[in-house]
Amino acid sequence: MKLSRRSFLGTSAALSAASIAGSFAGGAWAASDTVAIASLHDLSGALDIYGVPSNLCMKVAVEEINAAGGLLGKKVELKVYDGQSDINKYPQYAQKAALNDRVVMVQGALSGAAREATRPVLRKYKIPFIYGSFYEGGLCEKNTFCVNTGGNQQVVPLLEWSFKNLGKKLYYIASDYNAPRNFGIWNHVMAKREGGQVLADDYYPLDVTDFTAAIAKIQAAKPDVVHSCLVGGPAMSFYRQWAAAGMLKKIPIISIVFAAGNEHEVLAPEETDGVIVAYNYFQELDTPKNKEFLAKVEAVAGKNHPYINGEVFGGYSGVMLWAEAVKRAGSFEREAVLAALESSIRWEGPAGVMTTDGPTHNTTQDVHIIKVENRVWSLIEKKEQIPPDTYGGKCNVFTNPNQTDFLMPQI
Amino acid sequence: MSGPPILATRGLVKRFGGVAAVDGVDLVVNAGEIRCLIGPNGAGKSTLFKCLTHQHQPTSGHVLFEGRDLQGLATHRIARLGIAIKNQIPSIYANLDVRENIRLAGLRRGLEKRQLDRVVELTLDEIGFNERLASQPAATLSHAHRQWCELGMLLASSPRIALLDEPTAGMTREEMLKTVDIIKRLNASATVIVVEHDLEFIARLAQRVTVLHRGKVLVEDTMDKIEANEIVRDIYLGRKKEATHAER
Amino acid sequence: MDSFVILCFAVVNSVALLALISLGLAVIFGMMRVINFAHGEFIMLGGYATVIANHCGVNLWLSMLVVAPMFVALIGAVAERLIVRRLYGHLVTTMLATWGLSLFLIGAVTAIFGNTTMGVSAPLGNIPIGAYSIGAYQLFLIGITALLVVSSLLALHWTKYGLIARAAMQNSEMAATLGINCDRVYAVTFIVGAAISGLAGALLAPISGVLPHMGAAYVARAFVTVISGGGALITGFLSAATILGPVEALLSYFATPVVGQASLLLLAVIILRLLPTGVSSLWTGGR
Amino acid sequence: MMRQVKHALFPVALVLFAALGPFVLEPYDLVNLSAFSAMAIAALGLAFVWGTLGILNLGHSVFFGLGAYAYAIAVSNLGDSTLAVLIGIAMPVAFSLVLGYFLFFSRLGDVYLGVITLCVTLIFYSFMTSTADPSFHIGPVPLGGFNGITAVPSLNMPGDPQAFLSTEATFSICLLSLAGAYILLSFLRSSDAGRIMTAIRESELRSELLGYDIRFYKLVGFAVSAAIAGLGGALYTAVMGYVSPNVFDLPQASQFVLWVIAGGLGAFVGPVVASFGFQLLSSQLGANQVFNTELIFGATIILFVMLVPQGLQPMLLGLSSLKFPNRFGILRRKEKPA
Repeated sequence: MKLSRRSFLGTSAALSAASIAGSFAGGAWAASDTVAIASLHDLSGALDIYGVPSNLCMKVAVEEINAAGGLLGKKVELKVYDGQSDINKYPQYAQKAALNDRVVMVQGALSGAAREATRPVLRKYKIPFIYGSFYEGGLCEKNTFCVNTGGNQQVVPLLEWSFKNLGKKLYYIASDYNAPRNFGIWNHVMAKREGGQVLADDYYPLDVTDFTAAIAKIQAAKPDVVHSCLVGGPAMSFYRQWAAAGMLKKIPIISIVFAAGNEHEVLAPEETDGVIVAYNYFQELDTPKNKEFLAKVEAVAGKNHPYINGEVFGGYSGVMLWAEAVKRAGSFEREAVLAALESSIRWEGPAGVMTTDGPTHNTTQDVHIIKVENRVWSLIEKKEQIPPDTYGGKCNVFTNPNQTDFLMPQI
Repeated sequence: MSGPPILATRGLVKRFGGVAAVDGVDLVVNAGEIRCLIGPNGAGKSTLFKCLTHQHQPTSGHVLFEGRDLQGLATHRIARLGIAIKNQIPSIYANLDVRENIRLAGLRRGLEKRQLDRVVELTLDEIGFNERLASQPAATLSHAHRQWCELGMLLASSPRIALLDEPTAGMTREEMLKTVDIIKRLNASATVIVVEHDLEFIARLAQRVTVLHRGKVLVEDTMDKIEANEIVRDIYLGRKKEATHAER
Repeated sequence: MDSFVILCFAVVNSVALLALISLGLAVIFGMMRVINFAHGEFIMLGGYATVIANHCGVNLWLSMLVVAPMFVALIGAVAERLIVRRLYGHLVTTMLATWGLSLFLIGAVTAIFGNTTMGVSAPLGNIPIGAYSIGAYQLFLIGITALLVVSSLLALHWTKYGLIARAAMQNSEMAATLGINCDRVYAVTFIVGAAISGLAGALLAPISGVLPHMGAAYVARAFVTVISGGGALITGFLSAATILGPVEALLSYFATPVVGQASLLLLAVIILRLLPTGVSSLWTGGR
Repeated sequence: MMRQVKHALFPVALVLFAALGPFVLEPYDLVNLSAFSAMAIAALGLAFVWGTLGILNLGHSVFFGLGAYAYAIAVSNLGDSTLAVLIGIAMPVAFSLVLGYFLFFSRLGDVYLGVITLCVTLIFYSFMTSTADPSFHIGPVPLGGFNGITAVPSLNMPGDPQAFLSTEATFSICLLSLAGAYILLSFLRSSDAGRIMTAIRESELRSELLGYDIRFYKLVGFAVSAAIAGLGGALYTAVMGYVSPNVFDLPQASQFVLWVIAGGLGAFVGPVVASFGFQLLSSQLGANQVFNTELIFGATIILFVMLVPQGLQPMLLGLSSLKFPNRFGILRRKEKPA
């Protein structure tokens, strides 16, 4: 094979690829009367419980936009990919969306691992990435915009409330992976700030189903409140075994992930009643905007549509915020859309007012502290317009435009 | 004869649980011999062979090869010293063709490719396999041909000692005679110890015969003397002869 | 004192759970040398059968103890007939085919019921022990697991079917010459194994999340327990569960759960290295 | 002679594809096929150790995963990708020698050996998922727990870490590596050592009685398969730009086994084709939602195993030479119950 050094080298080739990609993108939507965005979700496999409703929310948003005449005179087309709960699929499909479908925006990749695998690919091909799941916070990257809550927006209000109302001694039990460990640091931040005490940080592998010893440990520690960040199907065993041991009525459980996997439906009411969580959105939210939204969901997915929780709501708000930005920019170009998102896009949706935050590339929004009773959530307290954490000024894409690594909260 | 015998055992014992299959065998075999081991079923012949090659670890006692104690050596190490064995149950590479089987046996000798090829063809000739048989998978061979294939493998590996456990079992007389020929060729360069029941076979081959009984050496002598030995007749030959009569 | 009792309970509980999730697999592997990768999905189907029967108004105990095992036995019969029977003697091929079956069952359940199903909660209330309290249902679970194991042992050693099954397992050719229909024995064994897995799933339904993918959490663990148990059918895996369970439970309690889980696997590796045909080779003298 | 020509056909096709692919394929397909090739390389390692040497290694993914992690850590620390790929090969080899010593120097039955390796890969999975804490790092690179290591640099010019190779060049390298692995293993298989390995698969006892140290050959074969898997893992990480603990998990381990069986045990071309086929299928299923992906994929596996039990390559060869009596192949016979 005789490839000259020049053609073999990436620096030049990457440049050309980027320019090609750019011209593709431009060409693709400039000429046709549709513009494509991609939905990258687990529609099968163990994580479809998050992926399917989030994808549905994106669909609802796209239909709403198209029903109102589309964007800049073009219909929005939703390219759907099934990540199959296999992280290897994410970079593949992100690439396909960028190179083959020439989409102008990608949303999804909800799990942390999927997000981390997808982010670099989209950065490389210069396709804006809207991240719709709540997460640990600290992601301040030029090419990514986070529209759901970051760590401080959930943990801070929930723990403020719980230290005040439930007691100062907190026991943290969580699944053993990145986000729960990061949330765990927020616990300590809050304990320090509010004079509370974190009795233990227990991390369990994702496939543990026997929590007998875990429950014994909690009983021995006698906390005022248990903060659970257990995620996934196997971890549902914890709540059942907790209730079976008669603990549900003795020590209250707070959580920022409970219900994201429809735990409150899979589990019986006598196992979940009284669990308290904090989300930007919940389906029972009693506002006119939410009634409208739910009607649209029903129109798309029928009356028995999956429960829309705070996790998957990002599928809707992400597309809507992006659409607002496109309107303001008057263009689908990456630079223009990102610039518009950075210029504080204000959008009033089912969960109240959401405003994109320029420097952090995160979103200021309301957070609701809610409680479940007989599989139905009711509002306890609403915390209005919580801004994303700035991580001491380090979370700033204006001053650190090349920042891609995560920022960690400091205790 | 100067120097130590090529193979000797001293007080060799092999127990399985409480049963001693080999119970203190002292055996001396000189270089160049063809030695026959006989004995009724359960006398410990096959077990003795397996102890010699460490397919079974002896419970106690020693195996000496040219005066060297084999204790602690792995089976393949013993094979490398030049002790080759054909077990009672044929063990060949069933899915490989005969030529490949023989080649694999010769390969260990570290010959040049051309020399090895010559050894393989020579061996095929010695066991009387034509081209068609040589290129057949070993699994498709008849019973006798399988035995010969395995003997061919022993030939090709050029051993110092060949241990043969019932090489003619299940053969017709003609096949047995051919086997005798092959073993004679083997004996040209190797000492042969063979376990057999067939008297004619033994008479044609063996200079000395060792009789094993209940894991011990009962007697060791020439075939004529053994045949005349009353005790041996009682425990083994007599019964065997009756049996052969009865079969006819 | 009460903490000691609780710790003992946790240990016994982990042994019982390990035994419960492995028994069905042990029967199938021990008798037929078939590694059933769809074992986890049989458990899942047992859970689903219980939950759905219960929602249709069937009494919970009836759904758990009768409906679920029967339903999964039916699925097992179909799977045996269509897949496993055609692949006997081919260990790896069977393993792959049952892996395919496991994905297929997950897909089918998701397609039919979606990924969210309302569960049933644990009956029987709880029992206080000093500063602690434990679920009475978990005690019931330990009891019924012991009952299951004992009755399997008895069935295997004291009934005519057990004798036939053991004969077929020891030497199928010889059993065939004795007039035993080995195909039929294998079929019955597979169905019984499936029914036990289904029962395990049913019993677990009130204390675990009944979801299409719930099987994945059990299969590797059951697999490791059964293989490190070795050749002896019931006693083998039982002893493996008795060794592995406490190690995991205690290390999870005193160290971290990750250490506990890793130690379970590491211990299985060491057991197999020292006793290449499993724990039961200690008293059966190898296979 | 004909045989040699036939053997050369496949690598020649791969080399041609490596040369022409960049001119005819879309960039997306190039990236995708690069990743598929990396996986296929790893599958070849298993095809060799299982098909030639008879070692049923259910945890082959451990070597793939070690190669993937070794590359990710090395390239992020050193910058130069050539050295990192070599480290990605060396790490699994070193581990395979330790593990192999542990396994082959005791008399383990094949299922039990398979289960031990499977346990080992699951231990790695458990360990790697629990490294989310930033205190787990090698040099400046955090192991990253469940999320893995991201933004791993792709291949660059030897000695010039800033000169990243283009998608086209990476594609060519991956396919050439696949051809290289194929040629290397084919040569090894037909060499004297390879014949002895085949002999060991056929009969361990006979080989031992002929004076071959079966433990040594198994160890060597195991290490070779680990090296090939490591190369696959390193290239995969280089192409995808990230590595996560999933490289060690049960589905990954099962996939390698599936590809080798589907391609034909004892064959090399078959497993490569099967690996491309199944990866393409799974990728297509995700891109076009026809029905539940798992249902279709599961049904495909069942049908494949039932209808083509002896594997793709032996079946096609059998069809072409119309040897119907022998259709169920010699290789099927090898697989015996535990």
